[in-house]
Amino acid sequence: MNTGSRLERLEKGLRDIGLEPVKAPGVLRVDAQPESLVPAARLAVEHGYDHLASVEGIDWPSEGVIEVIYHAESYDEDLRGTLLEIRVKVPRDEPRLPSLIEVWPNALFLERETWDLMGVVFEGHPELRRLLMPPDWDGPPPLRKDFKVKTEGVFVNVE
Amino acid sequence: MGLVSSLVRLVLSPQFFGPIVFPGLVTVLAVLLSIIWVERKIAARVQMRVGPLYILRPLGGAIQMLADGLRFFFQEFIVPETVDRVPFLLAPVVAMSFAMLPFAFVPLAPNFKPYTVPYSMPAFLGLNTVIPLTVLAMAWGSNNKFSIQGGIREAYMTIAYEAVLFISAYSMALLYHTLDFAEMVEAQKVPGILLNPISALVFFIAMIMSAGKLPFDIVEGEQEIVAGPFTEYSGIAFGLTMGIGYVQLYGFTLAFTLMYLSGWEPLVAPLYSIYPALGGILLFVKAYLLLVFIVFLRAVYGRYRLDQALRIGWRTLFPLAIVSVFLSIALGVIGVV
Amino acid sequence: MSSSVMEARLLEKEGDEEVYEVFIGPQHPASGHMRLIVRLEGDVIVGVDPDIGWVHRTMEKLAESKEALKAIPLLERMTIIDSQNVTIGYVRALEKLLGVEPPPRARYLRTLLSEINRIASHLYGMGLAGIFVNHSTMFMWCFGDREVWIQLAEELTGARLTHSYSVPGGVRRDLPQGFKEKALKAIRYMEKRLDEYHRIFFDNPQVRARYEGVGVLKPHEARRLGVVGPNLRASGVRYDARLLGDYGVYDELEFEIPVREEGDAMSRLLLRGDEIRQSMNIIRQVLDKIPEGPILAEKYLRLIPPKLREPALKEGRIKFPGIFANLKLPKGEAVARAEMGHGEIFYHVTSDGSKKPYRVRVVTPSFRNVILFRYLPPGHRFMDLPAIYGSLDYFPPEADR
Amino acid sequence: MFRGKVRRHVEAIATGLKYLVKPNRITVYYPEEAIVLSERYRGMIHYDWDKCISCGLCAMICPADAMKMYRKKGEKKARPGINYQRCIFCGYCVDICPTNALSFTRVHDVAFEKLDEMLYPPEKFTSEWRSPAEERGARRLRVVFDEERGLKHVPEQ
Repeated sequence: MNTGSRLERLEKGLRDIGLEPVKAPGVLRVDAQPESLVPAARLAVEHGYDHLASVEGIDWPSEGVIEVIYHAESYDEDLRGTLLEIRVKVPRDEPRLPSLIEVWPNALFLERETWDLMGVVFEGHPELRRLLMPPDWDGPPPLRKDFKVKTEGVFVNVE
Repeated sequence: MGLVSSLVRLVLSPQFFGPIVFPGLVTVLAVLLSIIWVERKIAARVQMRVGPLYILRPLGGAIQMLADGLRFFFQEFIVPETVDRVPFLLAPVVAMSFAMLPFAFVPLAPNFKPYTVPYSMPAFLGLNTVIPLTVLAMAWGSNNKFSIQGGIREAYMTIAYEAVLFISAYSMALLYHTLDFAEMVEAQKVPGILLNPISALVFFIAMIMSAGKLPFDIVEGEQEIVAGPFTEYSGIAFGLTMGIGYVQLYGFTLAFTLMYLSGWEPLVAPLYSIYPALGGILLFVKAYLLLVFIVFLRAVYGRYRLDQALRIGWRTLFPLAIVSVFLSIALGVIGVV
Repeated sequence: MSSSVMEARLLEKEGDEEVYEVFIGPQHPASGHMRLIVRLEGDVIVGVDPDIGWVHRTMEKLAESKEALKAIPLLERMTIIDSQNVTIGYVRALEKLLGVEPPPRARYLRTLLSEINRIASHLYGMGLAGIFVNHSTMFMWCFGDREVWIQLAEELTGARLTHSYSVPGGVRRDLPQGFKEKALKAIRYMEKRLDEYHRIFFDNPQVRARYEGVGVLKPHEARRLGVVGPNLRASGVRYDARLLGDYGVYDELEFEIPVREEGDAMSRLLLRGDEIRQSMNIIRQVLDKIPEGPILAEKYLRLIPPKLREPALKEGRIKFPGIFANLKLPKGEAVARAEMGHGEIFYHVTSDGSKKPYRVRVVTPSFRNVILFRYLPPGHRFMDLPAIYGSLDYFPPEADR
Repeated sequence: MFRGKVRRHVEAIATGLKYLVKPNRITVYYPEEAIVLSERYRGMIHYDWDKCISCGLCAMICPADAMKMYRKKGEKKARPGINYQRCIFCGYCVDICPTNALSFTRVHDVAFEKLDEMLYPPEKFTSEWRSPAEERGARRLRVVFDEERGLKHVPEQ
């Protein structure tokens, strides 16, 4: 168990719960399922990834999914060069994921923001209230692709 | 003709001249207008800036406060619907009145007492204790969370400074064997600050606390409670609330000069012989310089926390005040004064 | 500490009538562009709910609706006081996607401006920490001395705050004539001034009384809460995104990452002073070691017509190649982290192969530090709230994006 | 401990007094005085009608949608015009202009009375920029770095 660096041990642990970590420059990428998200996260905390750098949602309307990406980070010297990236896909019309606030306490505001701007519901999150958007906002979540930003052309016609 | 001369006599009588002209009402207004400008200029000088400038530029914006004061008069005085109108409207006026009254007990020169009473020192300090009550009335009447917080702070601060202010002042009374300012000045062969420096220090800090100037502007506490008890005030009423602290402070510096800096001594005899009150010019100059030093502290300090101010009051100043009493008694026994 | 204890301190308690709620902001002398809902029991804070988002500008959405290069001046406006450091992460992410590396001189120049910005940003933070305890002199001094660094940045980039200096592949302006002498004078001035700051502010007993022992954050708490920047290092965790060696020339320079152990508000303030000294040390080394050479990657430089390129280079500036207006981002994604004055900024740029990035995720240091408004104040007196706020160097427009 | 405290109080007050006696002011009395901006300052943009080749790159790269190509009815060539309500002075348009038809001026302190005035169609875009302070005869000051004072503002010769 105590062989290899912490990162390698984490990789092995992730494989043991049936995930396929992939190495990229500066990132250890894992595609997870909603069910395997919490175990993967717990494993990450055990191996030193003790806080989140980001929770992100990417809307892929063509596939009908929203991809939620967690970037976990560590301040320890051996792990700080590599981010752990856990990616989960949830259906676009019913985006639900378990909240990771018990694993990573600083998911409190990050998950709340993702719910606010991307409309992903984190079950078990204690306060899914509006954070950045106005409290009476009831339009579509602004970061989804069906929320369009008005763009202007380059040319103006004058008489 | 008779009317004019009796008017002149009235104006020149100590009972009128003291409270109304000098050092009272008229002088207070002049001090108020000038000291706020001085404060801003001093702070600006220390802080890499220029301060008020454009109103009367040759004098460096000296009448800036006159303009500000005029603005206060013409600004709308908003009375919010939710306030308790009687205390809200009455308290600033009462506060200003009680800030002005103590000047009736300030002697200006030998045999020039506006109000002859052997207890001018306690009377002076006593009248000042009414002001915190009016501030509480403002806080309560404003019906605002910030105001009530500020009112509570005022109540706490009163506990912190009032006792030590009185004890340190009474220690000087013990030293001089009198409760009268004028007799105190006459008793000072050596300035009181040299005789009992502890008492002077305690009185000095306590009077800054009382006037709510930095580092003890806890009651107004802009960064937490906006303007404390004065949050809801606008227009001329806000001008009044802002002025109270300065008026109080000016009164205290006069008292400090009388008790510790040998008042009007050495007497400017030529002026005194023209009109006795003019002999008080040196008293005024000393007090004003002290005032300038206190407003300069704004450029050095921030604000203490409420509990720290209370701790300074009870843990540091209170024992020091007691020590100053014993020091005075010892000096009295030896017979220095 | 178990996570349940941590949670108990982080979460709201509702329906307690003993509690006195005070709304600090959004229109309040000390709230900035945010609102703090403070719950008091007597004079003691039992909870603070930071209500942010009052200056939310949907930066992430706007960035994905524009061509890649256009997002640089946009993202700069998250932290306008620290604009080089806030955009360098984005530029690095773009460079990784485009497969282009800046030439050495450009990397040195980026480091130079990063550190100038860091000093200016720290001075801003220290000045606000001063005014939060009503120490107006510290406020004015810091803002006055910040002018020196803004002037330096202006002479380098042409703009006081919105530098838009780094572009994929390099920087836009070369070092102007006589810059080194000016910078060295500024450094010597600042060193003297830091001593004065100590005399009037940091060592002032009144300031010590307000900041010492207030808002203590222990190292393991700082790690678990993902706190960044000076607030993290003041809690004894030696982490700085500059150590990653991902941008600039920090791996070629000798400097220290200042760390303090106490974790209270005072150590957070003092740490900013330490970092200013280190940044000046870095600037000195950069100016000594800066190599000659191009300031834009060869890949783009040769796209500029020589007739246009040569006179511009002589003036110490570059012209953009026409391709910059329509830079096509290859399909893929890139992560970049950079150290701002406030802490670490995180970028994740995803591209689907078009000219506009498909998704730009940015997590700003202030947004990660918001959690401290929940975590630190409970148990403190109401008057400690400004002291804690001031020590965090929190910048609302940055958190709100 | 106590003595240290007293010493630090005295030091703080002494530092304040030092600056009271010898202030280190950096105020510039604008508009009586005006700072000469640095060589490469990115101020208001000047447009050279004759050099422009109507390529449209400036409008394409403008991140704030301030620069637009104005196309007259019947004319083939479009020319750039700028809306200073939107301009953020990033200078991308100047940097990308392939003929140097756009250039920076070192003027930034202009004021407009109406929003409409901030709209600069191509014809108006060619106008020269003058600093209003300097037009009123402001003294021109140069910024000099100084070890003692930080920044000094000295009159330009």
